[in-house]
Amino acid sequence: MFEKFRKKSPWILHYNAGSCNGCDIEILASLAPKYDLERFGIINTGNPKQSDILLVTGPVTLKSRERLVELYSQMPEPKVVVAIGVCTCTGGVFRKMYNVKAGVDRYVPVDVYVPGCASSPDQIIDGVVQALAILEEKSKDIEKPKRLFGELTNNSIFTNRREMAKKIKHEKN
Amino acid sequence: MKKTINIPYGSQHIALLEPVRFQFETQNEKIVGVKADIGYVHRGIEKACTSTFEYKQIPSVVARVCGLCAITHSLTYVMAVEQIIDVNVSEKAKYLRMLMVELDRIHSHMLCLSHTAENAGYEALFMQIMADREIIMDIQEAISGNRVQFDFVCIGGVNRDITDEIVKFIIKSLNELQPKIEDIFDMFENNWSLSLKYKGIGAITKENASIYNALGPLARAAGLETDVRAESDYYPYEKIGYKMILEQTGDIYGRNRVRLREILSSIDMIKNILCDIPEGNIIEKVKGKPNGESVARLEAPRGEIFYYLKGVKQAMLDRVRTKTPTFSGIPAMVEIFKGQEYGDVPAILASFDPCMSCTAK
Amino acid sequence: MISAITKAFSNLLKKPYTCNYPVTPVIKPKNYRGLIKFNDEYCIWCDKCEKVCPPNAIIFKQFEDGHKVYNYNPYLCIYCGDCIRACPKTGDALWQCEEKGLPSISKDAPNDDWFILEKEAKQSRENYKAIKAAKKKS
Amino acid sequence: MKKIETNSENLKDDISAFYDYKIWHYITVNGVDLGDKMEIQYLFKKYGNKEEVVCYFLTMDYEKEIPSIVSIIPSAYLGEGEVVDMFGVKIKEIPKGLLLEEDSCQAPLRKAQ
Repeated sequence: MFEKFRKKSPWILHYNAGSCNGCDIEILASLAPKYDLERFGIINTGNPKQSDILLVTGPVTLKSRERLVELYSQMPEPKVVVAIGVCTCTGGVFRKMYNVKAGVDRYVPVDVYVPGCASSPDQIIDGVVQALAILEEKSKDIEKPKRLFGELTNNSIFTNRREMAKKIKHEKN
Repeated sequence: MKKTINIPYGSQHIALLEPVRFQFETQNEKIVGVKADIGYVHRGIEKACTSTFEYKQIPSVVARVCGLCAITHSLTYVMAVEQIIDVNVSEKAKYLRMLMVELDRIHSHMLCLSHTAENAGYEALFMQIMADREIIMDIQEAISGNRVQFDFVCIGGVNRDITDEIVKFIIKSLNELQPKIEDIFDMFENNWSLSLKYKGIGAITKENASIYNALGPLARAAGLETDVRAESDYYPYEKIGYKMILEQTGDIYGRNRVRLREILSSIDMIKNILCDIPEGNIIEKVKGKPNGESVARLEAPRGEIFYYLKGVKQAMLDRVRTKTPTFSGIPAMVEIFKGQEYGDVPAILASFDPCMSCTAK
Repeated sequence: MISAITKAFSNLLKKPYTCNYPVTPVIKPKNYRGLIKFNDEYCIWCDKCEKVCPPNAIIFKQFEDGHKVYNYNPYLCIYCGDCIRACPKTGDALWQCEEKGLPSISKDAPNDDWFILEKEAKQSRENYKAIKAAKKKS
Repeated sequence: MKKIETNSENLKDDISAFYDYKIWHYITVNGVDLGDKMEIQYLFKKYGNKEEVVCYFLTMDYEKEIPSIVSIIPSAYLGEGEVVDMFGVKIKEIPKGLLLEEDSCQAPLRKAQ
């Protein structure tokens, strides 16, 4: 039952990893009456443990990379990452600067890339609708009886950071 | 001695638009000490301006310092460059630049007001202001072709001309907007539950404002007369009916009032600008390479933007220094937090209208 | 109080403020800054757009016989329009259309492929120069 | 821009004699790399006046330490912190690490690098 609700009403988490605020205010504008992303049952939360879609804006700066990875690892499976704006996709104008690496996918896997500088609300809606389809696919994938098909591996999913650190240490030994 | 508790706030928080981390030291509910960590958005734009980009490319690069005051960043940079290489901009281009700056000011102030309302727990007002803000966004889109990043200014003038159609559209939209702003003004003024959350909270005195070098609406709400529009001759602001807006209270309520009155006066100014746009070229040819030092200042929505340039007769500049309003506003912000209740922090922070991507560059 | 009630009723009768975006398209004003389009029939291969682009979203790859191929990455372009202003054949060879870029999924990899291409293009330029220099000598 | 030269010994005296918070607005501290030396500038403007920006400047070697003006202008710690981070110069009682991480590029605006 919970899966059904999740599909119908995904919650989004928004993190600004060093963007120029342009994409952030466009996300706000797409939640506001004219474009109203809440028609899709979406609500903006501040809590990573309850959200399904992570909207990232900005080229990831060295200081915010740790927060980003932490937020990503705190989110429950299945999760979808949407990169909004050109500087999030590839680095944009900030690509060659010393405090920035090119794009978010150097740190977390990205599912949907939304272009635009700054991405306008209709592009954001397009991207989120795309993300919903991927979320559905992913949750179906998780529900598969993997033990039966022999697909279950040890290092598939981490629910939190501590577990990840433990496992990686274990593998090193 | 009483014990104190440290509460971190940020860098990811539902009430924050952008990453900044505050460390509040609280005694019961009262804040006694604040530490601000502002480096989350540092990208290294000053370095890139002197090593990767040529001086003609920089207007569209510095516009990406901040999306909310994009036009003021590129405009201040362009003003500084024009001083070094001796370009005289036509009157028409100056008027078009002023028009865009004032539009930007309206949309930034409205965003701040809606954010303050949301953080005081008034979601419906947030939605209402955001809906009205779309009118301004449509105007900006019609003029410059994009909603947020305009790329409207270039060295020697502006990139696009406005047509009679757009002028008519702007006047129609502004006439539509004015009663809506007056409605919102009424709401901020007379709503009892909002006044509980705004009046007397987060106040700063005029003396403290000038000791800690506050800027923009933060200073004008405390009665400190600082506004670059009145302090420079570069743009004919007096001709189009500019008045300095001052309040004496210095609290959140005063800041909101300054912003709302500035929106109304900006609307009047835009109408005056549109009435008497002079004829002329919109762009002048630019030749030569920058050599020498120059400074330029401009009033952004949050206060004074300052650029220092140094060129050494090369296509790349030697030094670009950006000073943004929030950067010099942070000491005053930290000062205001002391002695306030922890529960008021989101509303106070939103009323500063902090812009961290400006601060850290 | 009375004004609030009248407002509530009048708002009920108004049509909704929201535009139903994915179903009905948003009306864009004229001269919206969208994707950059290119036509190689009119291009004079002056490379001005490549030089002026701040994030290097336009790259010309050069082949050994001298002809160039235009590459454009909409996920790197900041839509500033500087290339259009720099182009001597604006409108024929290079122009900015009014449609926006669509979101892509991770399989397309707008990122890594482009960085490989960038290196290749740089290499191809150098190769071409070397060949030219060798021809001059001979 | 009106430029007035000073040096690291007289800096505090000059600025405390000049600066009055009721008349002058402190803009920022700025650093310029001259190639072999550093130039540190302190910029001020007058409230409600159309006069030019006033700039106090001093030249210093990279290794030398200069005094901080935080005791005169309390909000100067941000600007000085930025100069410390960006150029790797030493200012008394101003720590590193306002903007940069420990593993990122140190003193990025220094020309020698």
